Amino acid sequence: MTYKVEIRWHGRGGHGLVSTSNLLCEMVVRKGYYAQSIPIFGAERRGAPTQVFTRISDSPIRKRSEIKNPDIVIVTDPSLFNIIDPLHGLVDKGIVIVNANESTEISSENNFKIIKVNAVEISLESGLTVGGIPVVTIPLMGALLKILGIVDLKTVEEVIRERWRPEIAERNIKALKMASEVVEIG
Amino acid sequence: MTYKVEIRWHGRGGHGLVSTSNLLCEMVVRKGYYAQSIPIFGAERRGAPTQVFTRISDSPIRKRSEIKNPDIVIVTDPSLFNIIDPLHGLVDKGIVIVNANESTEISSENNFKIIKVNAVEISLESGLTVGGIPVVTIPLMGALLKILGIVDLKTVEEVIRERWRPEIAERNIKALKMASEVVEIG
Amino acid sequence: MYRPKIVENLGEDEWIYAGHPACHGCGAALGLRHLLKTIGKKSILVVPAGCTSIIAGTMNAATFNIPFIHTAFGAAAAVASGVAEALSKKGMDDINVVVWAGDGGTYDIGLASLSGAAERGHNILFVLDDNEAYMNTGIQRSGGTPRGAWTTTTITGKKEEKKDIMKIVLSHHVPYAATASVAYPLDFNRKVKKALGIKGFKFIHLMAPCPPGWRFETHMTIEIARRAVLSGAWILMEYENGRLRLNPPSSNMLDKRRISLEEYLMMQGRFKHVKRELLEELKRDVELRWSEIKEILEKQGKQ
Amino acid sequence: MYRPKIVENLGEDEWIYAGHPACHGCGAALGLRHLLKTIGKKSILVVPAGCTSIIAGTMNAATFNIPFIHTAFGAAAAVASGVAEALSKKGMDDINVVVWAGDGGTYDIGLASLSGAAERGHNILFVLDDNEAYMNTGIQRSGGTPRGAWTTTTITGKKEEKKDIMKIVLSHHVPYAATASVAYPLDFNRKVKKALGIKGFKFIHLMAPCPPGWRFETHMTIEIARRAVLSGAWILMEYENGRLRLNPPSSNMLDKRRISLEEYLMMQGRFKHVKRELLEELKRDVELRWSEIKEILEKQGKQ
Amino acid sequence: MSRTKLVLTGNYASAYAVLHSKVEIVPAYPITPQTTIVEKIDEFIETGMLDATMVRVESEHSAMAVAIGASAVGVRTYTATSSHGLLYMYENLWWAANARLPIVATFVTRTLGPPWNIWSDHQDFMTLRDSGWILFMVKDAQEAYDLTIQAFKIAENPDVRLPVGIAYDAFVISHTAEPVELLTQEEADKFLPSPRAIQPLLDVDKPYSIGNLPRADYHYILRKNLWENILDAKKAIREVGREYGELSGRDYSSLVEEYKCEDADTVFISMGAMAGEGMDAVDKLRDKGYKVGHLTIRTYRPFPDHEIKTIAENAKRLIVFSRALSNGKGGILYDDIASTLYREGQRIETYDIIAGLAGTEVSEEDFMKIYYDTRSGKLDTGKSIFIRRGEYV
Amino acid sequence: MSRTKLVLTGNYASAYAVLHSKVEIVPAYPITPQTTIVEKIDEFIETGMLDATMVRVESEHSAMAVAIGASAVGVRTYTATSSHGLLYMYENLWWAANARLPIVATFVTRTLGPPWNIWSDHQDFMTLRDSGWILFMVKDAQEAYDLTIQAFKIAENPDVRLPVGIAYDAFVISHTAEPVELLTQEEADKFLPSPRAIQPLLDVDKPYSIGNLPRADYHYILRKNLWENILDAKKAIREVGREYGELSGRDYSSLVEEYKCEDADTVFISMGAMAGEGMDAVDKLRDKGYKVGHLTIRTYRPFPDHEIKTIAENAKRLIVFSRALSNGKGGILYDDIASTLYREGQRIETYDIIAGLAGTEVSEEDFMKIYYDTRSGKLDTGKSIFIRRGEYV
Amino acid sequence: MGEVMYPVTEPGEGAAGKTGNWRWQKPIIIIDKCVKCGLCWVYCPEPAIYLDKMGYPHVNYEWCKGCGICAHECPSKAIEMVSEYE
Amino acid sequence: MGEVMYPVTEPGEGAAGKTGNWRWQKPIIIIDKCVKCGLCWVYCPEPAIYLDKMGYPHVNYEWCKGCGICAHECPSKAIEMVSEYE
Ligand SMILES: Cc1ncc(C[n+]2csc(CCOP(=O)(O)OP(=O)(O)O)c2C)c(N)n1
Ligand SMILES: Cc1ncc(C[n+]2csc(CCOP(=O)(O)OP(=O)(O)O)c2C)c(N)n1
Ligand code: SF4
Ligand code: SF4
Ligand code: SF4
Ligand code: SF4
Ligand code: SF4
Ligand code: SF4
Ligand SMILES: [Mg+2]
Ligand SMILES: [Mg+2]
Repeated sequence: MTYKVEIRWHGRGGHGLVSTSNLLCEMVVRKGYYAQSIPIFGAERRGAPTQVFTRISDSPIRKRSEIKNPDIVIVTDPSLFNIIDPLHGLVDKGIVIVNANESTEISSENNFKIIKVNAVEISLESGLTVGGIPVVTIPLMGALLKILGIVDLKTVEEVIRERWRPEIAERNIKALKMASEVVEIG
Repeated sequence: MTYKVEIRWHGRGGHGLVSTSNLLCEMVVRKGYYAQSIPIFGAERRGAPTQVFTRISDSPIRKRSEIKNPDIVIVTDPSLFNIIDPLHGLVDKGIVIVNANESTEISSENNFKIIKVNAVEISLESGLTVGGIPVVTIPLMGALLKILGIVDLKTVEEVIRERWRPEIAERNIKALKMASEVVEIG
Repeated sequence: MYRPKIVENLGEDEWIYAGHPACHGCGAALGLRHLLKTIGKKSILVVPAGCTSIIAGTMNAATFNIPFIHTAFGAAAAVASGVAEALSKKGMDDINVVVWAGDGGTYDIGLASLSGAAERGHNILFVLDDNEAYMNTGIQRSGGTPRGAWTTTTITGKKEEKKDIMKIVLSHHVPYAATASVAYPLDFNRKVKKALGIKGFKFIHLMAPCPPGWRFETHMTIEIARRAVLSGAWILMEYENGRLRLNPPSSNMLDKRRISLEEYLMMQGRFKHVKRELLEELKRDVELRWSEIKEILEKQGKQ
Repeated sequence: MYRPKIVENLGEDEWIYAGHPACHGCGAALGLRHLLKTIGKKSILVVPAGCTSIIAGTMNAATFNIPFIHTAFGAAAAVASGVAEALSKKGMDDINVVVWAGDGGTYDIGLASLSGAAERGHNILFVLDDNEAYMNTGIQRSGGTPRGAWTTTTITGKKEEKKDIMKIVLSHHVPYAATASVAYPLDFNRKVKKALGIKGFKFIHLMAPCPPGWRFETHMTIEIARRAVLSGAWILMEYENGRLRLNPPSSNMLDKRRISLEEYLMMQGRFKHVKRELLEELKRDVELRWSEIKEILEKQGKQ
Repeated sequence: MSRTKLVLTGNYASAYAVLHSKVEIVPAYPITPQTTIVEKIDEFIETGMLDATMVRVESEHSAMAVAIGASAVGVRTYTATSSHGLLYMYENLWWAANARLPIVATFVTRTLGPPWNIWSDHQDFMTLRDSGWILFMVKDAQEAYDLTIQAFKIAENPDVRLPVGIAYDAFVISHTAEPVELLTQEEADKFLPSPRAIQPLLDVDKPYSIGNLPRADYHYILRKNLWENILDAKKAIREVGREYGELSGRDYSSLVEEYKCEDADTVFISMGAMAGEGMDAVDKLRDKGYKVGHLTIRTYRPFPDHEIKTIAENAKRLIVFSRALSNGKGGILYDDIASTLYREGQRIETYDIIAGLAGTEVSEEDFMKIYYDTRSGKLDTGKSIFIRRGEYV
Repeated sequence: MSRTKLVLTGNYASAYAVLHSKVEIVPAYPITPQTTIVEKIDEFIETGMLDATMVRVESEHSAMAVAIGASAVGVRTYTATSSHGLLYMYENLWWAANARLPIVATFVTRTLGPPWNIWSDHQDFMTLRDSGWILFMVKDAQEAYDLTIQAFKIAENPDVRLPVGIAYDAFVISHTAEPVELLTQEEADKFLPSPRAIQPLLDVDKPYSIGNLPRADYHYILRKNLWENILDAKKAIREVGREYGELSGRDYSSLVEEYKCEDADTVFISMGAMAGEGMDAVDKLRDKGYKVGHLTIRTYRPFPDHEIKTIAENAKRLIVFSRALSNGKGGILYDDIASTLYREGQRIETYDIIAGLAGTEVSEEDFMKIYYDTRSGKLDTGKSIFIRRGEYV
Repeated sequence: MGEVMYPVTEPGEGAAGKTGNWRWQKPIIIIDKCVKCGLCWVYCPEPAIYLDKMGYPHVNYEWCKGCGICAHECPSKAIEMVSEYE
Repeated sequence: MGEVMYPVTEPGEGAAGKTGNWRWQKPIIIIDKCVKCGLCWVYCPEPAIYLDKMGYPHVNYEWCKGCGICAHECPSKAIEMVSEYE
């Protein structure tokens, strides 16, 4: 049996997609998995739609092409649905993690599992903002981690504490925890 | 029957070897021959020993390697014999035209024909000097032309008059004529 | 139809299309907008590698509505020399040839070609778009980065001084050289117009703040550009045939009626780490520059 | 054993071997001889393409008896930066790193690297060997060729002015910059020594006439270099931390006790074609330079 | 201290290798996508982790010039560039090789303009293939780390003394984060002693001149000597690779990486980032019963002719992927291989596939498509075949 | 006005071609051995013979940059360089091709340093072989003149629009004086109308941007387009060559020059100055009864693969002389030919001879010696064989 | 024979797509407070502000990136920045 | 395995051969007129003048190129240039 997950992140320049995807890789690698985080670089500036790919596997990853058929799609901003189609190529029964509050309508004809995370609220509550703008990728990763279920909380905290000074680290941990609480598995 | 002459000039940087050899080519080309003038460029400055090659032929010349076995060697300065061996590779019964007065000893064990031209004197007499230094290559070419016998005086004068303003041209012509007079054919 | 005076003066024609890829609040984009308004459509714009390579748009759509050529990073002044000489050969001397180059493309890799073009005196307007670092590659130091500033290659602050590019250019005896700021578009507009009226190599040094590179919020671009001038750190001036003149508001600041340097520097993340001692030195540098200017003006006054 | 004072002062050790390939009467070769006498054997010499690439000798024998490296034409200041930083890393800061570059390698293709090294302030002495044209390739104009001079690419005389390289270098706030002349070897010697005693980027601009390039007879090299100074066309001076001082004999020439410019220019074939009008302009240029200097000195005096 | 495994981009992996190699001088000039290497090294230096001097030069020409000066004095020197930066330092790149200076550089491959394009192809890198630089191309961040450390050891080998370049693709390697196992500093020190041991060219105690005019005949011999040394460097590369393998568990004793080639009748040949896709395609095709293998050219100069010959002896079909063109001639890697086999008197069915120009992606699907089409005889062996995202163009 | 035959050096022949082509802008920077071209052009301009602007730039990088700017505006542009100058303008040389600018340049080949060396080999020229420049190498001053005029016509052909380089060897061609027959100005004008007729890229009436960021997929097509155009340029080269032949009596309708190849069992292949020696050797060997021929590669890019193939079909043995190396690989011209033949599925005895590096002379005797030694089986077909003045080294 | 393709582009709006989508805050002009000084128009880097016949400014939200310069520079505080997240 | 060869050269006299051969005129020092000022030594670019114990200058004709600078600079006209052609 092999374990392989392909994740595509949709966000905007400045949302911190790349570093969050890298952070995720750091965590799963700590647990013995292989992982890869591929940013797509273009001419875009802050605010423009952008993507990152994460591959996770229990065996070494050789390919580095773009992920065309992700298992999971993460969308940092529901307005992106108006500009692009974040769900293109998503596998059958694929998972969508989207930063949205309950009332936001995310329509899809397919049998995707849509998970809404109010990442803005969680970030603001955790004090996780940069220049006043909420860091939504961390709560989204929290939800993702819960779904993946391969990284224990201890490892999550460990990696985060290595990366940030205590005060910031705690805010991140708080946001991650809050997010993972809203996700139901099954 | 083919006509082919290979000439090697020995002189010093600043002696005007290259332009004289080119001038010679211009003259023989005017008479329907093919000709080629190859300078050897090195790091040398004025005064250092240097060489030029002239090939003359009645058919197109393709080769452009150095002349190793010249039919004729021209030496602009007898002191060059002390520094290098201007006669190396000269063909059997080859001709040496050297700027020297009668008393200068040019020794050679071979059966070369040595023609001494007092080019300094001729130049001085013709008023052919640059910055006080006599232009010895022109008298030497005069002797050479006489030996080659393929360029008539009219052509010589024509080419020279095209190249220089009248006053200088006449000096050159004078020197050429004087030199050709000292050479005996046979 | 009503139009404010400033709008009339700057003109309503736009030669830069909206929807371009510059960051929010980009000073360079604003500078380009006003530059193009002034030079108009009978102009050719020459731009070396830098943020403007991006701002210029993609192959889907070009941002500039005038003929435009990207050049190798060090080559802008030379490409423009070729453009200018070719136009002149075709009898089209009425077309403006304008270089718009970043500080990297001017102070550093492009310095020799700038100097060559200036020496030869081609009929070019060279506009230096100074955001004080290599922004397009992600904020590395350049010869135009000021002392003390953080960049990704001077994370403890740059040790060396900002090169005095104006002095370097003036050493070439160019007929016209000026400074400008995106906070003072009328002044910039007037200077560009004046430069275009003069034959030969002209130089305008435009200060254009960059929110991500200087680490400030996007709405502060003009505020910061203005404070640079009001604190005396950036001096609006022009040299015609070597003769210096200050322009307002700098012309009113000889007597030190200026805001403090902190009010300019400390609004920018790139200077946040600067310690008291260095700050004092930076202040002294500003004073020194002003006293030099005073001297030049006094000397000129005597003539 | 008797030795004249000047010999004692310059020192009898020679670090340049005779039998080198320079032309008869080469000013650069003489300059190199005195430079090496002064810097001595604990020095590394860095030289870009130019006549000195030839003078340096062949693979049969090297002319210089100190470690020497040829560099690409535009690269001398940068190679020297690397040498200096590497020595410093090895704790060998006592070794002098000296660039000797032609006018082409300084004013033109090498200007950006010169400027970069000066900005970064590496511990280098940069000596500009100015013979006012690209001699090694057969006398083409450079940014350092003076107005009016014939070269093979300005056969009717150069139209543009000689770049003011000293001003360009001084714009970089270097701790020491000076001019020198091969006719005044003691002055040159003293300046090199002084420069070596200062840490940072130092610059000496040496005028070194070239018989074939300037078209004069080989015995006139020193005479012409001297007349350049005595006519005021070439001014011996030094800037220490930006402060100017004139050196003898130029220091005695503020009051115009000079020989006429013709006595300098007209001995050289390259200026033979210069007409009255241009000559007057060239004279005015000289006067202008002197009046600038006078002003600077006066200003300094007041301080 | 035990080894750590970090998630690093290819560029950060290079920077860590520089750290562990105790490089002393780093002249550098930024260019996308090389920049983050230099930024990371700057961070190492400014935070005191690496005792090196960063020379923040004003152009790439000067970056390589500073490297030349520093390396001539005998200190360990590193720089990195890409694309237009590589072309701007081109003169000095040749200089470094001809002066026999053991500089190590990373070349992050990027498309040449105009139009401006920051994504990968191999055209920039290929301009160095004659120059005398030893050239590696790696396929992931781990190899970038491993080979950069080895590069210093190879470059400084007294029988080699040549500059070494490590190349990899823009973004898909330079900016892609993946796990990289690092040596401990002690291990690195043992493998690569510091400071650099070899005799400097510039030395006040031996006042030699570097680069004086030669006689042509002698210069010919110098050129021949470089030629021989770079061919002989294969030995040093293999030895260093073996030693590194013993230390790290990751063997580099071959110039190439063979993947399921033993019994393959068809072998893909590629280099750089696309190699992983090729190997994935091999697995897929093997699953379907096809005898396919993949050969990754890791050492590009000296060219692994012996290895190519061996592959061609056992296979029936070669499919060569070039990410760079010789305009007016053919795919560059194909021509390298074709001329090598011609020399050896071998000839098998060989396809010249041009893929990934200007940053277009090359994926497993491209490899598979080409495989099927060669099998079915749709493609011509003599021609350059252009494929772009699964379509012939 | 009737034609004149002058004794000119290769460099002066180039300058006359520039004069007769009514070039409008000449940016130039001196370097030995190119310098006398530019000096002569300067003389033409300053004495009023040529109505052109000389831009006396401060470096080669700027020389090509000025050419790019001028050519983009639509005027006829020429420059020349050598060796380190070529390398210093390298970035912009690629730029010119990618921007599709019909600049014409002369490259006088000269050995790369260090050590400094001013004599000929072809290493500098070979660095352009991928770039998209159409490349000629000529063997004498007459060809330099003829092909420079043709170059403008080829470059400006609406189906080509690529820069064209004409290369020849330092000194043995550049400074060797020989008879050159010149067209009259009227003839030249008829052949090559002035001013340049093609649409400029920079035009205030069509305000396009040149060089904007592309999508990778589109950029791939641009690259493919250049690739196709340079291959198709063979047609233009042949047509222009034929037309020039009709005008001048000197035919250039073939990409190569065959000399006694029809019935030859052994064919020497070389390019540039050494070709004449090769032909002389052919004559000598023919005198002795050997069936030998010589093929001169005049058009180097696009590569004359068809012509090579035809030769190889009829001969039994090819002896290829390369004056440049791909270090760590092989003689460059050999590899070009080997890969071409490999593509075609041909293989005959082929020798890789490395000669004339660093300015050493290649003479008739070298050709003869190699011929005899290949006949007697002394030499190995797979290896690069180094010969220097008649001796293997 | 392939026709020659050049790396050239015609000018037009939206080189970077609808840059209005990049916005995370939005300028709202309160016409009542506006004194028609034109400064918002002067300082918009896009440009995304146009003036109506009366001289009143309006924002073109298709292109406005929401930098906030107009609001900051407005002398009569007639422009308010409103979060796009609300 | 070929040993690595570097493009380096040891220093020594006569890089350009015996440059005395380049001479077309020759400096002759008339010791009687010499005042031992040392200027000929100072200004010789080769250098081809050496001083004896007494401080008198002598020419090393192996290297002297005959430029004539020494003669021109000698304040007491103690150096005469004589043509090598005589
Ligand atoms: C030869 C070369 N080197 C490096 C680069 C990479 N590069 C592109 S833009 C840039 C920085 C530009 O800085 P600046 O001129 O200040 O313009 P800005 O981006 O700040 O507008 C660099 C280093 C390049 N394109 N070409
Ligand atoms: C990149 C490059 N361009 C051109 C040259 C050719 N070149 C060698 S020396 C030289 C002129 C040097 O002039 P300058 O610096 O004034 O030194 P000088 O010869 O006058 O001593 C030139 C153009 C070169 N070697 N490299
Ligand atoms: S980085 Fe700065 S200069 Fe560049 S586009 Fe963004 S704001 Fe403008
Ligand atoms: S050309 Fe001039 S500078 Fe060069 S070696 Fe000769 S005299 Fe000296
Ligand atoms: S917020 Fe910025 S982009 Fe939008 S209209 Fe105001 S100034 Fe223009
Ligand atoms: S800046 Fe304010 S007051 Fe001025 S026009 Fe704009 S909205 Fe009106
Ligand atoms: S003639 Fe010239 S070279 Fe000879 S000794 Fe006198 S100064 Fe020296
Ligand atoms: S210059 Fe004249 S006086 Fe002085 S030492 Fe020489 S020979 Fe004697
Ligand atoms: Mg900038
Ligand atoms: Mg010079």
